[in-house]
Amino acid sequence: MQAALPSTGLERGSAPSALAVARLMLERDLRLAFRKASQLVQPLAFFAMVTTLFPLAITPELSRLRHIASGVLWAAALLASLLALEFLFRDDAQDGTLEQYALSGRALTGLLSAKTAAHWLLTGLPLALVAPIAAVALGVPGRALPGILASVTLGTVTLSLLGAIGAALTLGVRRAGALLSLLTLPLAIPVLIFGAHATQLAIRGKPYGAPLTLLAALAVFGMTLAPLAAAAAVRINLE
Amino acid sequence: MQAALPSTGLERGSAPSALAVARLMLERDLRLAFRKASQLVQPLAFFAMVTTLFPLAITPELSRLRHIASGVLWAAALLASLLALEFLFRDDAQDGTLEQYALSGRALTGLLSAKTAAHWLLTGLPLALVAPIAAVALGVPGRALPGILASVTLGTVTLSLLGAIGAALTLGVRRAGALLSLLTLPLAIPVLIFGAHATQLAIRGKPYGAPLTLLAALAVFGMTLAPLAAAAAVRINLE
Amino acid sequence: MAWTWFHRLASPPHVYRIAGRLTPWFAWPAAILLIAGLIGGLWLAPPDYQQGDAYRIMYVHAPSAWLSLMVYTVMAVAGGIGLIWRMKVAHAVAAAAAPIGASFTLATLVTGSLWGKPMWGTYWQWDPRLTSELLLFFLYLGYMGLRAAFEDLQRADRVSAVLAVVGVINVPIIHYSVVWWNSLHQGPSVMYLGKPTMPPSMLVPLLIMFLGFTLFFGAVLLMRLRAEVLNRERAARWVSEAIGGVPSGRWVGEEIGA
Amino acid sequence: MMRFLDMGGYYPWVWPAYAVTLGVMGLNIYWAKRLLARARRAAQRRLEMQEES
Amino acid sequence: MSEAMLQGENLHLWRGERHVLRGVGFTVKSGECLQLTGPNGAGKTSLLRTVCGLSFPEGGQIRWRGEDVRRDLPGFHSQMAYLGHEPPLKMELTGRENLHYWVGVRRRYARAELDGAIERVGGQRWSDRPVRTLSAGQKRRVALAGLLLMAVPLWLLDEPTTNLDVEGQRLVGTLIDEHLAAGGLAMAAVHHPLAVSERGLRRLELGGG
Amino acid sequence: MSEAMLQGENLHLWRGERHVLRGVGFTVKSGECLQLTGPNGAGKTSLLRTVCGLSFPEGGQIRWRGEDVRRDLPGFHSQMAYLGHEPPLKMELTGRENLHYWVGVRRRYARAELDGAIERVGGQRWSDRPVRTLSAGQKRRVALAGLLLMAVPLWLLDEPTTNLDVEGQRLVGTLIDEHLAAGGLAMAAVHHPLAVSERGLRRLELGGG
Ligand code: HEM
Ligand SMILES: Nc1ncnc2c1ncn2[C@@H]1O[C@H](COP(=O)(O)OP(=O)(O)OP(=O)(O)O)[C@@H](O)[C@H]1O
Ligand SMILES: Nc1ncnc2c1ncn2[C@@H]1O[C@H](COP(=O)(O)OP(=O)(O)OP(=O)(O)O)[C@@H](O)[C@H]1O
Ligand SMILES: [Mg+2]
Ligand SMILES: [Mg+2]
Repeated sequence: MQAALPSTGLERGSAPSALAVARLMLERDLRLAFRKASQLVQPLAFFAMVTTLFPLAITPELSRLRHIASGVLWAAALLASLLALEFLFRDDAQDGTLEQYALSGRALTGLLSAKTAAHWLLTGLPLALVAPIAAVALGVPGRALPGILASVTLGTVTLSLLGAIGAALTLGVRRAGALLSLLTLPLAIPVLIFGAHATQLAIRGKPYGAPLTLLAALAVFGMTLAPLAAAAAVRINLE
Repeated sequence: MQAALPSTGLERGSAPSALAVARLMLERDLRLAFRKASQLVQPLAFFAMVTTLFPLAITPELSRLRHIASGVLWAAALLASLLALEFLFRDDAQDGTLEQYALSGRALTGLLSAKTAAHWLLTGLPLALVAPIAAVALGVPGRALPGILASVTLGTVTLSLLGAIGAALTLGVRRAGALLSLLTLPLAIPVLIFGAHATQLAIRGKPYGAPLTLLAALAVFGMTLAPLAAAAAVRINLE
Repeated sequence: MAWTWFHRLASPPHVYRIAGRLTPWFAWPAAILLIAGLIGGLWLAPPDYQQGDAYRIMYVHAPSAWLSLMVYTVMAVAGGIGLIWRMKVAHAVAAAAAPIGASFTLATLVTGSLWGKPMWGTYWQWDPRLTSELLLFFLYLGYMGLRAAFEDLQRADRVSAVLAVVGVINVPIIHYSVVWWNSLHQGPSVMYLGKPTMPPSMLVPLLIMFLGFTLFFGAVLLMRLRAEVLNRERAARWVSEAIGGVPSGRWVGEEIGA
Repeated sequence: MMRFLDMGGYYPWVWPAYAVTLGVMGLNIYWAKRLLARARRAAQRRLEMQEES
Repeated sequence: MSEAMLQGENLHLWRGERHVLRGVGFTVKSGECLQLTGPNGAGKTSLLRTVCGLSFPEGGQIRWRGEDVRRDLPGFHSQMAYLGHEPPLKMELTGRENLHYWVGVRRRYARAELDGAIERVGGQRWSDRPVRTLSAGQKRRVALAGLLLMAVPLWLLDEPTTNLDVEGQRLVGTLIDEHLAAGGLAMAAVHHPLAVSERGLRRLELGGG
Repeated sequence: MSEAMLQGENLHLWRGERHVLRGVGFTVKSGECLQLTGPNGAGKTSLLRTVCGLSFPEGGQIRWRGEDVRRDLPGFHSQMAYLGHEPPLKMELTGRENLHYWVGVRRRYARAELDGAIERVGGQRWSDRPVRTLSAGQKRRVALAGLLLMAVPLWLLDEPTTNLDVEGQRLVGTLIDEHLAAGGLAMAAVHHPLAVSERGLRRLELGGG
């Protein structure tokens, strides 16, 4: 920042640190979400509903439901994160606030990471906490629950990150709902495979450490790369 | 219309018939959709992806997939229609065009019926056409396909109509995505139960006439009542 | 003529006052009946020859289930009246009823599960009646969520009324689900009044409980109704202001103190 | 008395069921009272605001 | 033609905790334009939305040709046009398509009329481009063309000159003048006085916000 | 202080098939306000968005303090503020919260400064209400408060007086005057001449649309 050049004397106040900025964004997104308390319950309700659908449409027998439990849980988690994603950047783009953030002179990566974190706190975390309950309803034995909790927690982190990329890419597109799914789902396949695998192993009472480690690796990988990709996409789409 | 009162001479041109108005709306919505060709493929692609998820997350064995095919198909159809629904009235409400239609002096029921028809043509019909293909992929025998086609066609009509009510109810709400699901899914349960039942009977090679008749009855019931409810909700939300 | 009478009766201050006066008339009988029902159900009624003492859960389960359905019906009817005649009090009734209905739906689900474990060996089954009751719970949540999503009370009233009216189809579905689909759940036992399948010593406490629960609902509804009417009172006050009657600010103040 | 509390061996289900139902009833009463009190306070506040302006 | 066509009587409107309209009344006759002024937040937009039935006043009445508009809202709507703060256009459609679907539900019109309206607002060159690519002033002009094409006696306009260049502001004045001369009537919220001839101009100043 | 702070040189911008900016150049010094005028569609918005880096020109350069802004875009951004056609506000947050999250990412400020900015735009009474409930002019005023609070030398304003009442339009002039007096500079697209003192005013007229 051209500190060497003469200042006009108009620039008062120091710039907050990158961390402070990220905290501010996180706080903003959480406050926006809490302003409508009903919004908070919604990903959960949605998740609960999807879990309800399957027994109705297939079979009410718990012994058979147990077999498809992992598929149902992960499909529901994926769809619930995707549904919420649509709004990750869209609202901010529409009302012009995202443009202002892009023009703030601050690194977009930090801002977007904070937004993604908020998204995970608002959808991924509650999902992870509810998943064990849904699993019980589908006849999964109690000993499998820690594994399910762990794998859904790790998996949703990556899903949120992937979703951030997808949402950033489709910013310029109206009605991006389905296009977003189309972009994000293929990327999400590895998460889905490892996650469902871990869940199935947990349900069968076998060790699920290996797929869990892979899930963790995916999450770390996503955390380093996704914000960069998302920031690039946002910049392009704001042009 | 106070025809008895003196006209100002400003009112030129006759009002088009209710049918012509509905046709105009239908044409408008279809044109808007076709303007972004990618949008057309999206519900389909989404549907295809969801159908792919399950084999990945559960088991690749066709013999077992066949058992859950009806559940997967119907859950995917429901979610795909819901996803598209969010935008049924929202865009028009945001840019002020819906307000103009409400102030046009024409009955909103007709306008909304036309919009719902467009929605079904853009999501329900393609889904019905793709469902048999997805079913084959899930190991369903060929003789079941007519039944699947018929039940998905009838079922999606009702889903679109129910969705119209839900979308109209949540017009005034920001980020209504999940609230919309919460409202629409309980109403959609009968469709889901009868639809999945018909599909299962078709897969097992049994006669599926009875649930199909019920689906048709639901569709007719919906067609008469849903536009009224939706119009009432839209009027209230625009107030 | 009849209409002015009707509207005066339904005017907010009147409803506020009447509701306040009526509350004890519901609350005390409810309390007495509930205590009587508890004694009858837990103590006096003999154990069931099949289910042993587990069947005593029925005395809280069945009345809760009845309330869960009845309250939704009340909401739908009140919502319909409010929509058609633009009656604020009817909307207030619907708004007041929803949380009560939701809580008893939850009670039905929990007591049913607790009963299911000893009877069916599992807390939860994806049986049509159980599932549709769960969906009724979701519908209540959706109704309250929709209400909460609007800032403008008038709009919340009218929009959620449309939902209540549309959603009422679920009530018969739940009620007849045991008949329409073969279900694990108990078929209608008391409802066929012509031919009771239970001995009177079991049946009478159950009927007492039904009445007690219903009166309890009435009492809580009236309390909530007063609050809802107060929250909607602003316009009513200025109407009387415009008429130029008693400075209504003071007048409502007295009401509040009362 | 113990026989009564034991509920023929079904006590782990019968008593929680009754507890939940009575709890729901108690909460209903509590919520209703709180709601009414709040509405009164809000109305009072509105009146005061009215008088000021 | 000179009886009161549009009347508002003792209108009261609440928004949240605010009493926005406190007994507002007005009368507009054929050939008259009521110019609404007042500081920001005075209630101009609220009044216009109340008149066209998008907000329900807690008290008072709106009369069109002597009858309460609530008695026949669709009938009233078919004789009025409302333009709010934002032009009601679909970004994906061209200007011409927007006009077609917007006005088309109200009346049949000849193609020449559409062309005429577009020409009137100076849109020949860009009326076939998606509205998304138009400048703010061009969008406003499309909305004005819709107003002309609707051919209704009552215009309700909320800051119609926003985003328009100097020539465009004059155009709005001329359009209103011609509308009044043809026996129409208008109500317009403005911050800059309208370029309308004094003869038909009435003024209503709303109180502080 | 009187060397050129902001310069545009021979800017060329294409939008779709249209050559919107054809070799536009300008210079703004400290204490100067460049008033952009031109008919609708002339390219005023396009020029402002190009200057702040939201559009990339096909030719030409923008210099800030003599250096091409592309060399250090974040550095340039941290010294400028852009207000477009619509106030960039979140409808669910109050005016005060909007300002906090909008300006807060750029700089630390004392609470008194925030209060001062709100008072300056006359927002004491409504700054704690959700922006959704504000009138069009009140929203614009919140945006102006943000501008003040950002405390940057360069202001890029697109029709800043839109929706403002007469007093508000005068306020914009005063704010710009004070900004110039403090050594700031501004570029503003307008249709009504700004109420800015003649001393610092420069004019740039863009060609026909
Ligand atoms: C979570 C589990 C359960 C749920 C959600 C549930 C739901 C319901 C509902 C909704 C009703 C009212 C039906 C109506 O009035 O139309 C009802 C009534 C009743 N339930 Fe359950 N139930 C559950 C478990 C059980 C169990 C395990 C039993 C006994 C084995 C049982 C026995 C009864 C009886 C006896 C009635 C009264 C029937 C009548 O009079 O119609 N329920 N239940
Ligand atoms: N939900 C609400 N709660 C409280 N006040 C509200 C609400 N909605 C609107 N208002 C207030 O009502 C007043 C009238 O707003 P309105 O939009 O009618 O003003 P206006 O005259 O059109 O102003 P402008 O010139 O800025 O467009 C404003 O002060 C606004 O803040
Ligand atoms: N994608 C595009 N394709 C073709 N032309 C475009 C595109 N985007 C913008 N334009 C044209 O570029 C021109 C400049 O638009 P701009 O918004 O900069 O005008 P403006 O001077 O701000 O006008 P106003 O006073 O109406 O705000 C307009 O004529 C517009 O129609
Ligand atoms: Mg306004
Ligand atoms: Mg512009």
